[in-house]
Amino acid sequence: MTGLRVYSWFLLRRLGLAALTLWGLASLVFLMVKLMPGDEAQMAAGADASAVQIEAVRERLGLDAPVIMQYLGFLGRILRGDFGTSNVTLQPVLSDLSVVLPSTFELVFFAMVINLTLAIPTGIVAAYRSGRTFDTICRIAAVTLGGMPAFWLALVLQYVLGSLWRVVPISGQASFGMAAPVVTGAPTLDAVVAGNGAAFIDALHHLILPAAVLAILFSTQIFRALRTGLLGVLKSDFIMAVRAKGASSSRMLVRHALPNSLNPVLTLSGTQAGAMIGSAVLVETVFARKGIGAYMFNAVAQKDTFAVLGSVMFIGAVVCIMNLLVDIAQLLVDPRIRSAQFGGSRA
Amino acid sequence: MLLTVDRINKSYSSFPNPPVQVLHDVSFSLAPGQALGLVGESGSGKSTIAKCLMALAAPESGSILYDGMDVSKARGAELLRFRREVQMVFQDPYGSLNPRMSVEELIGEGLLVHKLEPTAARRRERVAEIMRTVGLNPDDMVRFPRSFSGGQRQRIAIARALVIGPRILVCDEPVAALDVSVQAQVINLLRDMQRKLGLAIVFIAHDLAVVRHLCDSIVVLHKGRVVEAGPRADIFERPREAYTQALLAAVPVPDPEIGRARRERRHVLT
Amino acid sequence: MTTVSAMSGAPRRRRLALSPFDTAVIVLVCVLLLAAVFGPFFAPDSIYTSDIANSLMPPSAANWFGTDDQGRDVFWRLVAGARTTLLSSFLVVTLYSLIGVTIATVAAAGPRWLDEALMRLTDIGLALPSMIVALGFAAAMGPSLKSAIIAMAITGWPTTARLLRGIMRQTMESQFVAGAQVLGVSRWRLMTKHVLPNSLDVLIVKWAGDIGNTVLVLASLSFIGVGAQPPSPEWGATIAGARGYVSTAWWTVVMPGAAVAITSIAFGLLGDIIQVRRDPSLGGN
Amino acid sequence: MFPSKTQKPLVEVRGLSVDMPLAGGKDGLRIVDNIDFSIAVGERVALVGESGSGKSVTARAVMRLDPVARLSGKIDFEGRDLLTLSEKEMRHYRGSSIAMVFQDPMSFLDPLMTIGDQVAETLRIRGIGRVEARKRALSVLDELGVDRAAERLGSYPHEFSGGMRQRVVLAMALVGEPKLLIADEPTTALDVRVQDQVLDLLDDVSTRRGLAVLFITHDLGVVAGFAERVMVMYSGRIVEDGDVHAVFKDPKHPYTRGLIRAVPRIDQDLEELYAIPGAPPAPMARPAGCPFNPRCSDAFDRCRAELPAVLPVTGERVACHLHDRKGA
Repeated sequence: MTGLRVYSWFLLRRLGLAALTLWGLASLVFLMVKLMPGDEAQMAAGADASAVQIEAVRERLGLDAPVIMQYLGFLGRILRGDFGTSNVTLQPVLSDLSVVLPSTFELVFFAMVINLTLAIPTGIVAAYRSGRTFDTICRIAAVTLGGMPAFWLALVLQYVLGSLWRVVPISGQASFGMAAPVVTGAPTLDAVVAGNGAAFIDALHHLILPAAVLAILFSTQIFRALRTGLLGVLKSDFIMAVRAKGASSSRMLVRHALPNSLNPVLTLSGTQAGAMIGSAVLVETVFARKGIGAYMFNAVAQKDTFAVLGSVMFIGAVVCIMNLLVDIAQLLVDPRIRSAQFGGSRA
Repeated sequence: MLLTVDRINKSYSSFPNPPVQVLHDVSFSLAPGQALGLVGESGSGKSTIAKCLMALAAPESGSILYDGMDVSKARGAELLRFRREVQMVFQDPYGSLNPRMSVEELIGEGLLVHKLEPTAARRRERVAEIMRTVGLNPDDMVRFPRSFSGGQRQRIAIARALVIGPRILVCDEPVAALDVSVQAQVINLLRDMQRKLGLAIVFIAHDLAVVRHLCDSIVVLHKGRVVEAGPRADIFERPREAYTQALLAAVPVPDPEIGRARRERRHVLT
Repeated sequence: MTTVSAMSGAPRRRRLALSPFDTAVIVLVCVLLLAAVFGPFFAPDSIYTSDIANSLMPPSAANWFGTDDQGRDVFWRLVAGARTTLLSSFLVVTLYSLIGVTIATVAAAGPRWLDEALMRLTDIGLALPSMIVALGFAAAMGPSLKSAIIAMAITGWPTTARLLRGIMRQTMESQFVAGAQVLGVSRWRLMTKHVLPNSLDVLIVKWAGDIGNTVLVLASLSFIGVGAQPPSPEWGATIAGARGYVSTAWWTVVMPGAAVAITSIAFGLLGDIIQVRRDPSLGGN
Repeated sequence: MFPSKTQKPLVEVRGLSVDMPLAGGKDGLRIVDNIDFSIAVGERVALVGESGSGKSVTARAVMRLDPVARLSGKIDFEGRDLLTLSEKEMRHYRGSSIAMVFQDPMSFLDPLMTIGDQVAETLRIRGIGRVEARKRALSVLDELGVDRAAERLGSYPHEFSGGMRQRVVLAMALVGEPKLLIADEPTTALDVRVQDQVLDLLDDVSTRRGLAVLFITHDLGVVAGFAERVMVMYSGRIVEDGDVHAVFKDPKHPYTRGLIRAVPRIDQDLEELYAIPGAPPAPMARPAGCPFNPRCSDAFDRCRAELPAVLPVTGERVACHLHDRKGA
């Protein structure tokens, strides 16, 4: 069977690409380090380090060696999981992140759930009734919501829903005294682990607004991609063949048009997972939630550049893994992948 | 011989799939002023041959000699001479003309590229002249391809190829995309041009009937191999190979008696 | 031989009339552009000085959008900031479009290995969340508007490059390109006369949407603190500065945010209008 | 008046017009203009015309497949006017009473669904169980000569060759046991040998099942050995309709005559091929009078002023002033 060959080649290529992307990212971060104004050893050692300490750091980072050696050393440290050291907490960036990361994942996960449950049904209905009122409303809503700055939306909703109407908590991750003991770092998960229903509800209550704000922006993208994709597929010939069989509109849409337009949506949601971690920087700070975003925000504010760059490296790595997972999902969904990937060049 | 194709082989690889050989030792030749038909179904390799003939692709082995020059190795000035003397008309009249160029620019481009006419005024005269020759109204030269019908676009394409005075015209299924009622316009035009200009033509088609009215000799291709080659009369009246016979038998005839009889005969056989 | 005149054939594409909504969007974009160009000349000097006695005043006839914590007029600061925001966004989009077009053209015209290398580079760029990378660059170069612009320019090109290269490859597959090659046109003429003109119009659609998006990202970077720094009237920085006053003086936060949103939405809609005019089926009806 | 076999008509189309809405414009563009025709039970009819003549639009109109087309007139199918049915009632006819096969089999198959599921779908829609539907799909594929059909039910369209795909599309149409099959240029994208096989197959199936076929093509040569009756369409109107032998032997309309002469013959040597001058008019640029008059060598004044009516001429129907006693 050539099928297996093709599949394994596809996977190999994708794995290679992921590795390449990680390497590219590491190189970018190295470039960022080199772009920093001033003495790198001084920066790494912190503002009030003594001359001796600075020299020690210089020694440790190999900053006297030629740039190419520094680069290789940097790659080696990344491979060993050394993403740099924070000047503020004086901890390795990775261990700082491991504390706050579950909270961010929780936020992104819920945001993704809201994102897809919001965008996919509306996208389908809007495409099916394209040009009608529902479609027009959805399109205007998508453009309007998609054009709003997330952090501003967060501030305004926080003020209106939290301060004025008091529907949701203003900020934080749990009400005072309600939090379940920290096990994983993600409040909802911790509540589940502790078997504490009230804490779970409370954690969700704190989560809903930040997750929704994060989701809205992204779901406008999914909505548009799905609507455009569906409209394209609905115009295609085989849909007419399906109509000629006597299929109902719902069957046409769900059984035929939807599977054929899901691929770009899948790719997009993979990219979005990464971008969401990025946007968490904006949302977490506004809602005073723990997480990688808040960590980066503080690092920027305190000029803790190594913490920022370490976080950049880390988020990029997570995104690469996400993309790889999406690729594998695509492979499972589309039987044509081999013709799409490798066909074409035959005259 | 003006053009000699000698045992060319070509395969396409699309890793990780195993490479597919599309041409196997294909040979034929073309004399000055001759019209040669290359006939084959899809997958016969005829488009690949056209690409190799036009030096858009190189065969892996074997050679294509034009007027003493090895086509696939030609570079620089030599290639430019080849490009001026060997021209092509494509299948799709809707895709073969740049939609953003006027008819004058399209037809005049060859004159410009080969520096045959230095002034714009002279180029315009030459464009008008060739437009009249192929049956187009020179007043239309300011228009863009989208306002022409399929048959007229094919005339533009022929004018574009002929304006620089080539010796060989390679036609890749030039009427396959046209309506039956206008197909003959293009075939007749090609035939007129061949006679008037002493042009050699390589006419690539999947339909033997179309070829019959234009070509003196015919090469039948099947799965990348030359199955049978010979003068028109031999191929049509005395086909030797079973494949050629099958191809001939499958061409529809616009006569209900013959068509019905043929179908019934086959029913009896099977 | 008879002379045939071009009588029939495909009709010219009908021009779609502008709907009132479309007109409103275009007028809005023009107003924003006018504000960006001429606004700073009309803005009073007081918006650059502090007048604590007059701080956090609600909207009134004198101060349409109220005043901020320094007693500066919010409306005129927004008008003054329009130039910073729009000029920066235009600059960013122009810069990365140039990079994108160059990379796409080289990839499409160049040999196979170069194409492969450039596209893998683009894949890397596409895989990484551009805001995070821009944040990293801006933070490393030292937080400033200039850093943010440079960072966005070097992270924004991959989508343009990927899109354009795909379309150029498609264009290069078309018969008229083979026709030009057969005619013996030079590589340069092939790309500039045949391939690029038939590929570029997709960028016109993308351009307006990109401006809208860049306005957002720029404001976000400034809000985090790696873009424009206070007391710049740049909108993101203004919001960051006014964050603490949401509950006491909502206008200091709502107004600049609305400015960002309206600008981004207006350009987004402009992009939609252009796109629907190119392919009416996307608009429905 | 309507030459067909003596059997009762299966479909009777009366005064059918199709208008396509134009982007931005209020009034639509008339693609098909007031045509009449009928097809008897088990009859094989060819509808011949060039691109833009409205033949495919006519075919789609009979099944009401184009959601934006505006249809007027009457389409009687076994005594019911299809144009008065609700969309839901119409769905009942599609696939089970009237089925359709299309020009390019690849683009008319859902690339993400297996062949077996696609063929069985017509039955599944009508509530037939999975196992039964699969069984019947298999038997139709077998009947149409898809070898190793049982193994290939789970294959996807891209794994089939062109000729096999056309068989799959045909199976999709036949599995619902329709009474009328509309074939919209089913052989145009195929090589001559495959085209011949598909025609044999259609010939076979329609004889065996008593299936009426409306075969749409731009090439008169293709249908000569297949159809019993030929209808020639030009610029949205039927200009000639008659028995296949009569039409080929003695074409009444100058356009039909031109079309027959323009087919390149494999069995004759000709010095000069016949070509109809000019090109078919676009629907928005139809000339006044008979739409064929600018290309017609027999045209006279009346042709340039007055649209010829469809009139009976020796057992045929012809729309040409040459055959109108008043005008000749």
